[in-house]
Amino acid sequence: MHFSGLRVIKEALTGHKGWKPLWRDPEPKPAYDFVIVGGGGHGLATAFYLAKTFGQAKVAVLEKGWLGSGNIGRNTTIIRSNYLLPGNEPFYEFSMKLWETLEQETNFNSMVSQRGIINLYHSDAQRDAYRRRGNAMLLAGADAQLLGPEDLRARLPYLNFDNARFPIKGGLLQARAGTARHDGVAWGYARGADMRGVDIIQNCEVTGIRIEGGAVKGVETTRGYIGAGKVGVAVAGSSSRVMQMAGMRLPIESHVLQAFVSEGLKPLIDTVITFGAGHFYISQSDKGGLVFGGDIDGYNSYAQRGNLPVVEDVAEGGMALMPMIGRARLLRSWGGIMDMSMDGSPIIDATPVDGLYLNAGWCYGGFKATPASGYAFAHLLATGRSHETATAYRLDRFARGHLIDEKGAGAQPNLH
Amino acid sequence: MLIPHPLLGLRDAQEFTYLGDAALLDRPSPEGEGAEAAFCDYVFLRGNPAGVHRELWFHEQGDRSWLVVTRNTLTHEILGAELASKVAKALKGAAE
Amino acid sequence: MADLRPLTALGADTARSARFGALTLTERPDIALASLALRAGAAEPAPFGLTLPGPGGLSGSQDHAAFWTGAGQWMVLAEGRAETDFAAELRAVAPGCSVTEQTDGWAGVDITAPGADPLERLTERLVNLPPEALAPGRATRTVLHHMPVLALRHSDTRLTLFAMRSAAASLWHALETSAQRQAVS
Amino acid sequence: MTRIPGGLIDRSQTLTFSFNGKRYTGHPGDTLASALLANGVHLMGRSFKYHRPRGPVSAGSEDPNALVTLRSGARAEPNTRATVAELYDGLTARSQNHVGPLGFDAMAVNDLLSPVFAAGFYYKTFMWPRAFWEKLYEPMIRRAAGLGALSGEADPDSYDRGYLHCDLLVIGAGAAGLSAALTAARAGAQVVLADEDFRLGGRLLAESDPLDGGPASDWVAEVEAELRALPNVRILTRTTVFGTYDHGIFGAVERVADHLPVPGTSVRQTLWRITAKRSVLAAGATERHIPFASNDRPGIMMAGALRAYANRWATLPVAGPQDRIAVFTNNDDGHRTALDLLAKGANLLGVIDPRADAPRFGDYQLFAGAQVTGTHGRLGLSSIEITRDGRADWLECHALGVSGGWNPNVHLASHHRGRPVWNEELQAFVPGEGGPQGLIPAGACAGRGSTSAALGDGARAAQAALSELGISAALPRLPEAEDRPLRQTAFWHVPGKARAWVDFQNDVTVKDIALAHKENMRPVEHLKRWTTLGMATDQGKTANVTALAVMAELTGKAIPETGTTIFRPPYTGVSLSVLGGGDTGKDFRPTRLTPTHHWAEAQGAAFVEVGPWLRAQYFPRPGETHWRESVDREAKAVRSAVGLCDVTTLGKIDVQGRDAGEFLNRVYSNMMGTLKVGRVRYGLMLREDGHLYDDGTCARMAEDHYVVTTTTGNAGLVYRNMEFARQCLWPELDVQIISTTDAWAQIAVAGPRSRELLSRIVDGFDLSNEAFPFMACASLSVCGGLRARLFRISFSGELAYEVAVPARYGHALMQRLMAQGADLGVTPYGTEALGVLRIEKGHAAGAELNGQTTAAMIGLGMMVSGKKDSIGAVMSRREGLAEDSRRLVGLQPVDPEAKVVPGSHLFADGTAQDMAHDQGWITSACFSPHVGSSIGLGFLEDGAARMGEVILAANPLEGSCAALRVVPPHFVDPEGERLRG
Repeated sequence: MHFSGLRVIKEALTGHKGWKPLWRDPEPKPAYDFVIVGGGGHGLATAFYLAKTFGQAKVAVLEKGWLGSGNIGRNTTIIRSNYLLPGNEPFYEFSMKLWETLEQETNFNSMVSQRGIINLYHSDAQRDAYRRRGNAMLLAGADAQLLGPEDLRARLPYLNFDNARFPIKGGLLQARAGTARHDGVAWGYARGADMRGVDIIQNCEVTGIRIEGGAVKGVETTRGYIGAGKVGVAVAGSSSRVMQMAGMRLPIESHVLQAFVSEGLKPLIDTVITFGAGHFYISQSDKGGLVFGGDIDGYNSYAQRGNLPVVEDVAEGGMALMPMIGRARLLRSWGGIMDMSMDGSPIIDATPVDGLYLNAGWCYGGFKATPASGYAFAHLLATGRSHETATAYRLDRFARGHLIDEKGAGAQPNLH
Repeated sequence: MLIPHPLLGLRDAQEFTYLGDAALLDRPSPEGEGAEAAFCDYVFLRGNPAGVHRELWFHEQGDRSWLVVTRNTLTHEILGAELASKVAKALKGAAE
Repeated sequence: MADLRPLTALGADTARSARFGALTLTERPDIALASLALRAGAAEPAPFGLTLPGPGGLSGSQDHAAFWTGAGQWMVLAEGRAETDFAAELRAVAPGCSVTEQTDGWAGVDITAPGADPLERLTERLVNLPPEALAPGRATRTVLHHMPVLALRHSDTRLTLFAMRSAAASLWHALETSAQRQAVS
Repeated sequence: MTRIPGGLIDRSQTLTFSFNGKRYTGHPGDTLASALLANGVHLMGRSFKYHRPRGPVSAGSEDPNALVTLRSGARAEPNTRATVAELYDGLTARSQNHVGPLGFDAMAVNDLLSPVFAAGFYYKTFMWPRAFWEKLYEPMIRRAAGLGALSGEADPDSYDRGYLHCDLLVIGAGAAGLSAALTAARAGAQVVLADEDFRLGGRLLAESDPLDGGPASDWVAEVEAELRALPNVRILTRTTVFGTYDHGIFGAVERVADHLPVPGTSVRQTLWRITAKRSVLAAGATERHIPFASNDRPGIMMAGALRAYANRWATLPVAGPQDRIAVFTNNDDGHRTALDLLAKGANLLGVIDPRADAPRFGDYQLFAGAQVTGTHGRLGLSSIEITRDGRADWLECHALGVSGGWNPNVHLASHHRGRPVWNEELQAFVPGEGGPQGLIPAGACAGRGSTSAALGDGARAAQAALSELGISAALPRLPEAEDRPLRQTAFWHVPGKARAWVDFQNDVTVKDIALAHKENMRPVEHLKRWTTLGMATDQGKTANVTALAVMAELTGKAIPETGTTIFRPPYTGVSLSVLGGGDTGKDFRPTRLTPTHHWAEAQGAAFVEVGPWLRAQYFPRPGETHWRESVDREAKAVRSAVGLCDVTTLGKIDVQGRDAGEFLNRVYSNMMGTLKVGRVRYGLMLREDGHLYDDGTCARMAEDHYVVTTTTGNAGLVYRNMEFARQCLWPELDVQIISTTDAWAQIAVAGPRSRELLSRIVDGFDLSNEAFPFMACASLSVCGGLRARLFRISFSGELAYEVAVPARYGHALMQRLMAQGADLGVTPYGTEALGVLRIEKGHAAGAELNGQTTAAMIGLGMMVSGKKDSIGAVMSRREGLAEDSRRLVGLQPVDPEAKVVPGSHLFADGTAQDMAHDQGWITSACFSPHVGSSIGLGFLEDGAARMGEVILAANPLEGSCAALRVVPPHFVDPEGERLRG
């Protein structure tokens, strides 16, 4: 069924009798060419591109809970390609280009909104670092602008310019960045994959990975054994747990990241803003909620909930930056599990087990990567070769010393 | 969270800084062929269990002691805490 | 000594003092401080006749006091002795110990009140400590408005807070703001 | 006016307030909602999507409808529930989310278009043409969305934060909470009792049932008096415990001054972090409604709310006593409302109860086996349709109480993701296993809802909690109270074709749930996200369970199989101001001042934030119009005469012990153990992964005593890492460390005349090059007996010293040096000149030590000793680090007028300027008065071998590109003769 405005009106006039399920709930088949473990954003996107771009018909996505229940179901919805390092920037820019045509490609309105992102700087040193980054972005074919204080004041008059502990000196703007409706992204990919024959199997937990003679044969699940030519694991947050089934240890820790939304408010913040002297970033959703977040809690956790100190830290940052949000109320907070890698960058690579591939280590930046991650993972699964923008995301880069450490924080996950 | 400090009793986790896997106490020998590989495992392949985890916390806003805290990462329940220096000494004693 | 004139941590010639209702805040530039750490195998000394207290403890005599700061570590203080080389004095009576001058590392503020209640109503706004950690005779390092502080509860009616000397103005501002609010409530 | 007798309002005082500009009166004890109802105002707001007219459906914090913007100007507080806003004199409120007057909202056209706006419609459209989304569709949607508006001004009020520690926290001061608190208080336990209401009593205040034969409020007052007299009890009214965190920590907000016109000298709200050894959750229950056709009109509310307004607030939601009121209930509790209304003299139409065998409890008309199947009324209810045995009758009716039973408030018991469990008997979710450590639910929130049961349950919960702490508590004598059995039946909605609201605020109807079911959005999380059910400001308190039941009916599954929702903090909305704790503006973080701060201020210095510090940036002199003039002058003074700079901010760590040297050997990459007493060595610190993270100096004051410096930014981190090395890696070493950063005021005295200047203040100390050469250090006295430390180290490349004195003398020492050096041209310099001097000398600083670089990259690879083990040494030899050919180089523009711009990327001349050909970047740059042009430092591929080459520095971000010559990174005295002289 093709979605369009006309279709919506037609259904409205006929009592919404014609709508069909957005996707099937198929029974698992005995075997597939490709089994994707994880029905979150990255897994669904991988399946979508495997089917659409790489013409693969026998693909299954196995999801422990409901599709889209991973970090794509809970995040602050930011999309951007404002990275510094050559290992990262072309990949995220590729992702940005995929975002720009996503809705037409999936025929689903994921509300990709290119409202821009502004990273504020508060010192000359920070400005220089942002200039280096902005230049890297331009050199990789992305867009970037350096904003001075006057320009910034005109755009964001409500920031605390006059009484700040860490004065705002300017910002790095990426105008093509913005937000997307996170659930809509999962649903768009899921529906698109399902329409192309991908079996999305919900409530199907993988409990084991069957390996024979150094090669993967299939996966054990709560709904029985499923054979597979190739298995792609895309379960950020739980990567260590799942890969342990294949006997692998990963350079990843699982940490909790909290995010927050306020009660609905009339439009007030029309871009994404990040504070450069505290842990705070914010945007406003189409529904009117202020969506904001800050730092991870900082300790290993699989509990999907955080603690009060970080809640306070984030609110402190917000109040220091834009005291006009003070009388808005926090409505909801939630905590997701992040795959915090040892250099802050992801892994999209084959593993020592033949036919077993890994997509992991997204830290708290996985959402914006969804399209490129899916595309690059599909590319790797289908061709056996890394996509040209993802060649740096190797598993052996840690041992070899080819780290992609944007922050220069070293092997300390809670600092990335 | 509250950390049961072995000397000071329960203190708010906000006084502490987290480092991670207590295996970091067991720094490999810099000697020999496999030293580089051993260090790579030591630095990058840390324990990340969904369950009971032994981990290092620093009482930065307190007595400046490093603690080994045993905590369940699924529930955040804390099962115990010891001074890391004691654990490290025991580890060295066992190695010798 | 020297022909230079010192400034208090709050940047004046004389100590600042202010009253807010039942609470009195007084800057204490006169307190001499030195840290003392046991070296390996050393016996615990009893400098100035002090019994060095256990974890979280504060012990004192007329002239000197000591509080526990960490395993095998204490801070020893003497009121009215900031102008002396107190670390040297301590070193002399603490053989086998590492002693470090700390007098100027900290900005001390005394908070006094006629009873325990106003003091405790103030501290519950400032530090997140179980009441027993700040009972009379207890001392601890903790955090206050993002500043590391040493908190010494001498008695029901007196608490001394030390912040890093460079943060003296921020400490005073935080205490003043909070004490003012207590005074009006 | 529909004030009726009785109630807990203070009629002796009259308060004036305004709503939408119109003035009304009320009494202390009123909420805005009760006062408006008493004034005959039932229409208070508009719904989110369809802009349907709405009035309150509840009398508590769960209300989805009666949202107003309270106060005005910078104090405007959108989305405030009128049902909990305490009335004060002069209160002003406005309704929100409408265009035009509240009664004639132009946006109500959405209601007519509602067939188009069905669940999930926006995912299916607005995709064509692509460019229209940001330009047209999205702005349109955004304008229509949202509820109230923020003022856009900074919040003018102040906020506070506090910490409470107790044995027992009791959340909720209704029957169960009061009896729990009383039990614990009498046992001498430290008790905190918190309730969101401005008055203790909870639901007891809303009911007419007696306690021990007297009014419940009398018993509440007695208990309150007893608790208030006890020193071990803290009562927090107007305080919402909003979140349960780990290990017995709770977040709570006390609304200290929200009931006052302005806070005055008080804070507006306080954020409490409560650490409780045990807790009793006595949060009560929330009534659920029954969706039926057009069930959302003003005048239709929960039956329990109707009775609360009548009993506590002495008002009825009708225009006058003649107006008819009905009750629609599927359970016995709804009948209580009927009885109370009768007792209050209301004109009761009757009770409609779908149960064929519905009992009758009093003298009213009972419509057993009947349902409400429709309503009329434009801005308020005027009639209802009652259907019984297939026969429908329209009856005049102006208010309707609806009760679908009660849902226990399990939220705080479920914040740890422990799922509530379905209780078949109650047809409701109750707290399950695996809840927060030490928390015991009691009373209605545990599914034990009669007053008598709640009283006993609270006391027993407190007793059990305290016994775990070794405190024995006796059960108090509790008053005689009603003990009606709680019987709830499954009747979830009235079937029908018309819209029946489940989520009032977000306009989600039974039909929307059916559509979600049809489209396979069946898991409860899909249902919520597809329809926005439960996402409104009430977080589904009145909607979620009902929606789950409707979905269960559609799928044919049982309710617990259909799912439960996850509960997350906060319980009700918490203002961001109070969550931030009040430290805003300049107070966001403490400010650290240098010992010479006040002196520099008096000199008119410009200051700059450097991490937590405020440092003098430069010292403008009269006539200087641009900062560059001052900085150039200062830098020149250091190169030609002598300059003074406060460098106290560098971290200083005192390292003592027999093994101090060996310890430092292991934390520095280079050798420190061999350093002679009285000498200083420059050192590098690596992370264990082999990358560089800090540099500094290490001075050996005595055989067993070193003083180490760190960069300003890394002082804390280096200290932490040293403690890690000391306690965790090498506990066998005898070493003690302590920070002394603040204890010493340290002043750099730099320039060719620095020796001469210092000689004027030292007390008979030999400063000659022979006696005190480059990299010497000593303890000495200055200015007639002041103990000091002197280090002959140089950041500028000039003959230079750093002199340290006890911090309280820093100010005086600076004055003395200035006075003594007047004839030598002494000049204070700030961080800008410091930066210029170090770039000229090629010293790495923050921009080079950014955590991504190595010792080899800054040209100091030989400082990573291969002779010993030190942190990071092994991993610095990894292939990726060892093969990295980028080196720190100096960069000088070919055209002396051109500018070197930090952050530019470096390219070989003639290559494409793209990422593939990127060869490095510029880390730091400045105008060098010494060189006479702009200069810079940068990392360049194969840099060491490219001296003299002209490269291009591209800065497309600002449209510039400069040709730069690669030179060694020492623009001044490359041989180091000056600093050794």
